[in-house]
Amino acid sequence: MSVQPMNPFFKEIKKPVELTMTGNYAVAGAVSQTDPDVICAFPITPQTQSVEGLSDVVNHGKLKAAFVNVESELAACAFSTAACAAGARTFIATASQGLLLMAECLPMAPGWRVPLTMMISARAFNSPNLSIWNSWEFTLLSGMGWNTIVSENVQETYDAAIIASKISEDSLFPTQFVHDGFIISHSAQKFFAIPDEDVLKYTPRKPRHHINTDKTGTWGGIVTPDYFGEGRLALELEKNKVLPIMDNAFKEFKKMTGRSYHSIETYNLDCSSKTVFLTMGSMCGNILTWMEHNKDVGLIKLRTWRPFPTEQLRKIIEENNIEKIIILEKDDDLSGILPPVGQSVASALFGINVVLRSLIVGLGGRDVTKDEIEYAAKKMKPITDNRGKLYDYLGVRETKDKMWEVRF
Amino acid sequence: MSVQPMNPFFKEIKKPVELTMTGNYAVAGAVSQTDPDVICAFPITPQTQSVEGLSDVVNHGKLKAAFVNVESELAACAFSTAACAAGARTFIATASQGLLLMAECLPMAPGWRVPLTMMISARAFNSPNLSIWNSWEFTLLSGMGWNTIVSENVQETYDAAIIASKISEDSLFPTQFVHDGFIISHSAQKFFAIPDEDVLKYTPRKPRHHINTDKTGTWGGIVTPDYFGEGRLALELEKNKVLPIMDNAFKEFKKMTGRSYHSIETYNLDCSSKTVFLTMGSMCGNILTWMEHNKDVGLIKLRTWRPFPTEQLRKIIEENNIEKIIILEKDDDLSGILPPVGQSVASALFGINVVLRSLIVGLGGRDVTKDEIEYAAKKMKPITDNRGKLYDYLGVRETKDKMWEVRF
Amino acid sequence: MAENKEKIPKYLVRFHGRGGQGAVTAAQLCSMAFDGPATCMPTFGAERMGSPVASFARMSKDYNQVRTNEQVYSPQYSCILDDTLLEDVDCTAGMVPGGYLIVNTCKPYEEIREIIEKNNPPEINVALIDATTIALEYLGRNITNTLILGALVKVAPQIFTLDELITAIADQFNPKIAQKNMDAIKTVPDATKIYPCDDKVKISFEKDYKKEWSHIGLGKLGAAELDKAGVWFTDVIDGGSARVNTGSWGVSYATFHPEYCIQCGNCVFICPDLCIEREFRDNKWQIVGVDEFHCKGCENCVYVCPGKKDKETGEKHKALTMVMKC
Amino acid sequence: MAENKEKIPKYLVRFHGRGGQGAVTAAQLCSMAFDGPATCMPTFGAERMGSPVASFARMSKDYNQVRTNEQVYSPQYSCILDDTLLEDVDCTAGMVPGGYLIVNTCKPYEEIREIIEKNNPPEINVALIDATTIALEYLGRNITNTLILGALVKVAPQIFTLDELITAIADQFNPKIAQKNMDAIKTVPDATKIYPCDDKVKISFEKDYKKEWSHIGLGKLGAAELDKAGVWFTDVIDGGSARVNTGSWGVSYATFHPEYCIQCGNCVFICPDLCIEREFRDNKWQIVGVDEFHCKGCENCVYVCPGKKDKETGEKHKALTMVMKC
Repeated sequence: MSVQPMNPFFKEIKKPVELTMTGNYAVAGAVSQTDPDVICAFPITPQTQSVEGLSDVVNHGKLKAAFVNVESELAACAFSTAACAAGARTFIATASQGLLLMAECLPMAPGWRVPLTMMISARAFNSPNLSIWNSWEFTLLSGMGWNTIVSENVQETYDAAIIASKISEDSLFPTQFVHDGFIISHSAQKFFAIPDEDVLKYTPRKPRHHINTDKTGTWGGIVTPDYFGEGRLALELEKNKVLPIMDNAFKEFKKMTGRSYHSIETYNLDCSSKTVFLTMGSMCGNILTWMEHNKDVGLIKLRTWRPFPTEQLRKIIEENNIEKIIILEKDDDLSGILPPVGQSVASALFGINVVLRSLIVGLGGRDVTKDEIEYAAKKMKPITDNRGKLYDYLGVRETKDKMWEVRF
Repeated sequence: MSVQPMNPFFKEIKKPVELTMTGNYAVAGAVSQTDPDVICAFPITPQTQSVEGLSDVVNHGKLKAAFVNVESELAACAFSTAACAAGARTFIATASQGLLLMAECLPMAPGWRVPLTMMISARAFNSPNLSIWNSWEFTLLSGMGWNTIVSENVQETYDAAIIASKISEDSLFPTQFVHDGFIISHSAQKFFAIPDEDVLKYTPRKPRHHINTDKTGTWGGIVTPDYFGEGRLALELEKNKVLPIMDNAFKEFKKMTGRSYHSIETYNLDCSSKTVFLTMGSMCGNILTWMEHNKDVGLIKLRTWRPFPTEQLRKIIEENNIEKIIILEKDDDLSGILPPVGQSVASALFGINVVLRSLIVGLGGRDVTKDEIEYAAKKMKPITDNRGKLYDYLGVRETKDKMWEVRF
Repeated sequence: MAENKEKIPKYLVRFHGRGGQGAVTAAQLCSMAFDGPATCMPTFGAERMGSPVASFARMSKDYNQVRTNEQVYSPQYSCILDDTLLEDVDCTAGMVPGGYLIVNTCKPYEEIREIIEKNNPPEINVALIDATTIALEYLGRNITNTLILGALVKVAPQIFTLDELITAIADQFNPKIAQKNMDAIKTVPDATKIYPCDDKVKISFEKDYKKEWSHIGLGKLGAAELDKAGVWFTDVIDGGSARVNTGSWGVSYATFHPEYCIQCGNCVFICPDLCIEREFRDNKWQIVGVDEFHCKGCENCVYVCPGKKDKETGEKHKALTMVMKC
Repeated sequence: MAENKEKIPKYLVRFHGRGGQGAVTAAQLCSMAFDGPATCMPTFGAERMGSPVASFARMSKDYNQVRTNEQVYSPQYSCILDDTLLEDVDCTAGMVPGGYLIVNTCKPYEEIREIIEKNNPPEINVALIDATTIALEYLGRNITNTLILGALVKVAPQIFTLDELITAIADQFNPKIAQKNMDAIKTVPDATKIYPCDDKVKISFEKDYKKEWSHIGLGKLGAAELDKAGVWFTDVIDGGSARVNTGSWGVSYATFHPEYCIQCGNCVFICPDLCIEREFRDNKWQIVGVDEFHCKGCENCVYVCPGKKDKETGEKHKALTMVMKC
């Protein structure tokens, strides 16, 4: 190959350095810096280069890790969960139908408190048609108990790979970090890489429970109705500690790099209209560039999707007297209620006096442009209550020559 | 076998007859009456007898159907979806990890408008421990686009097997019908069976699009970003027609049997406390028996889980001036927001002035008794707003000798 | 809870048995025999042949009384298919005062009473029947579920009659088995002996005697005490079945006769519970006996044992035979 | 939209090429060469060797200007790696008036102008360079992405300099390839010819010229028109690639010389596009030609052809050879 994308990570990175790489290769670099013991994933567009990049670093010799090929995503998830349960720092990556194929295995890592780290290059799932492009499939499986953080751009997804590894091991819950497939995975952007030594200091290996022959036990064995609920409550109680653990990981990351992250980040909330967009991932950049010329709306950017930062969001809405929320989300679910992000926000804000609408955009790789953002802001202006349908599709054709008109 | 559970369905049922059977065998009987062409499922507790029962009827010769054994639930779902897409009336059944293993295949049937019918004997999934007993795993995968109805007892699950077949074919969306695993699947109850001829008249075979060599086409082929969103909106527009289709199926069912079903059923809503329980499935029976002695609360029983009957629920709450809703649900999701049923209800009722709490009960087969119902009603009395955490676990031990106390 | 004096009675019956003895079918026969709304269900334990199981029937002419899908926590009637269970399980738990404990046993009343008194039961009547002997005679197997129902009819004829029970049996079983059961059941009324309690204690068919949170398993580890969710380390919880006395589950157990053993090893491989004991002697593993603590009496070893001719008599004898416990 | 006069300029560049020509790498090199925040991305089409692809670079000293992850809809510079694309794709779509269309071509300006006028472009400058000839000479392959960037430097030196571009190339490629590219790129400024538009038209580096909903694909079937979601019946949509002129994608195509063919069939099996034509003659299938409408010029058939000795000269000749189009 004439182009050697992983070249910067073949040698020790000794000081902060600016690189230009695609999201997937940047993640591969970051993961290699966290010194994983096991990498096991099945290739699927648009996740593939993240694992290819890691295979380059392993092949080159810089990273000493077991690079394990398996026959499917289900096998990848099972193998990774077991490897991680046995004590290995383990990385896995997937997207779309690959994530769905893992579904049978996904609940085990949270249940057994296995600190697996997974990259998702978010992509549509195959309904009604196969699409290799971006949607938010990951919101469909949000109830599995994984921590989930979402990144806006290449810098964030590079950083997220490192932060996620720390969150997993500090919380003993597996962590997914998500970027928008193609839009970020295949976009080359400038970003700053962190020195190897700093990454290793930030993600130290800590003693944790793991499968071994000295302290034997049964992992996930059958329990009668006398214990199952108690096990779930035990998980919930531990899960309640995750948001503070994330806050701490963000704080220490800032100390190391100067880059400041939070579970929720806000922009221009004291705007005149008291109206905010709420979304995640790459669309935040689109909205922020648009806001350069449109100062009368704000933005709430969710970095942490799971556990959902309920209390923080309530506080932000109430303290800033936000009156209207326009959710933009790249998913839907044909359920007759709000789509996934809307459902989470409505649950978090239930009983708060705020007007809310959710707009489904950008499915299957459709670009989200200033047209959608402008339309949404304009459409929201006359809305003053929560009557009628609270969601609709935006930026799609009704017929050959006619845009679908949002009805609410 | 000295006991022959499927005996009543070996011969033609000519007039309404009272039988005593378990939920699973009753379903097997009902499905045999709808004259399916293909039965394909992988056995998993507590679903197994439904398929075993059907194999008895096929083996006996009463039912002429292809009974197809496969190696896993994923294969069962793929085979069934394809068989149904090819025009066969097809039945499938599963539970728990089996449903999760189908996840990769579940989106296709709604996407391709394939009227598959699936029974779910609801069971916990394996996190943290394996449990073969009842929880609501199906709420975890509610975003797949399947119609879903839930039954309280053996009569209802027998009827649901027949109604679901009609809903699937009338709406051209696949339909799941759910009963609580063990509690209903393994409980023998008295129920009335419908004459074969009436069932066949109720579920006529209608012409529909299907794979054939006369009108060729591509099913679920790849589309670029130019079409994917349009395909999803097309599904949504068709999905909006499902609730009226269900209403019609219930209406025709009442004409045939006298048994009256609705997407939402209500009891005692003009109670003095203006407080209602909201739940699904077998717990409705528990609450109704308890309400015999407790006349100051009401019950909202959700029969239709997907599509969620949003408008109906809003109307019921507003017209009856309901002030408080106590949701009881047999699922959780460690997400930091309301558990699945709570999320759906909060989304449906967002902006309505009602106090809402969700209590997680009965996980992994823990019985839900009058103790939980009484505790919930009592706990709700002083609550007057939606501040703080809106959900908690109920009916579990905190320590050996101490019940977990609900904190909200 | 508000008391409703006009209440239509509800009948709550609990069956205790071991996997394979037909406790679940017994509850189902109740539901079928009762003329009115009725449900029944098993406890939701993992059912293995021989392990303790329970099942419930709930019957009332008032549908709303039996619409609940709860298990039964305060039965008026508790029927015990296997008297060894009285030692392992509190078969009187939650019973309604003035209710009946019906036990299949060949033991005398005093001995049974002594066992159940350990659990401080409420004031209850006891009915005893040696159903095993009847079952072995009529059915050829120790399946006593229909016979215990015959005893239930004797003590509570208001729930359903013997005729109604026999109709239910005819519906549920294949004709041959049904006929044997119907023949056997007719001997039950005479064979059932009743030991009544204080007749001032009036049985209630309306009140609920369930102790609050009695279904929660208090005494077992709670959420805050589980080490790592889903992981049961062996220093916290005893793993394995070493301590579970499955040998108490059966009516018989296997015993070993070394003089007829040819050391073929068939029994070692067939035993589902690893009960065939071996020792390493003379440079090889040799069968030396049976682990009676775990033998559930399945007889598989007996079936596969080829046996050996007795040197003196020339008759063939098996090296493993069954011994009855009672 | 409010206009901000103090705006820091943003540079928007679009590349049109065919899969394998390096359009994506070209955009990435822009991002690397630019001294400041920059992003670049491909269009998200399924990229096959030879199929039309586009990529974008967005650069500005003001981070907020380039924070968006949208594709580029109104470039100031549109760079065409393969002039055959001008016929298939509107390469001037959305262009900023006063911007530059840079084309790799050996055709005269008038001919190029005539082609692009069909799409009614805004007032734009045109720069032409025969990069293919340079590439074949210096690199030995028709990969012209770095050369077109050299032309971009000539028309827009304010974005990045030739030195900055050369540094980016050195970072991105392995040393041998990088050196060849750097040697070639130095010849570009002289080889680039500029055809300016009316100089009263002032290029804007702030305004957005995107036409509303231009990214939605109006003209294609909408949600209400899809027959059954997910099912594309062939009476609604033409299936297959029969009508797609993939033969226009390459710079060369294969041609068949029957006199050197031994009918081994290697070419039939290796061709990824089923372009080797056969006829049923004399009771067997015989290779008779090449489907030029679909041949993308991959040369695989040439590599596997064993060829045959010429009867007269004794020299070995292949039955398939490549023919250049230009």
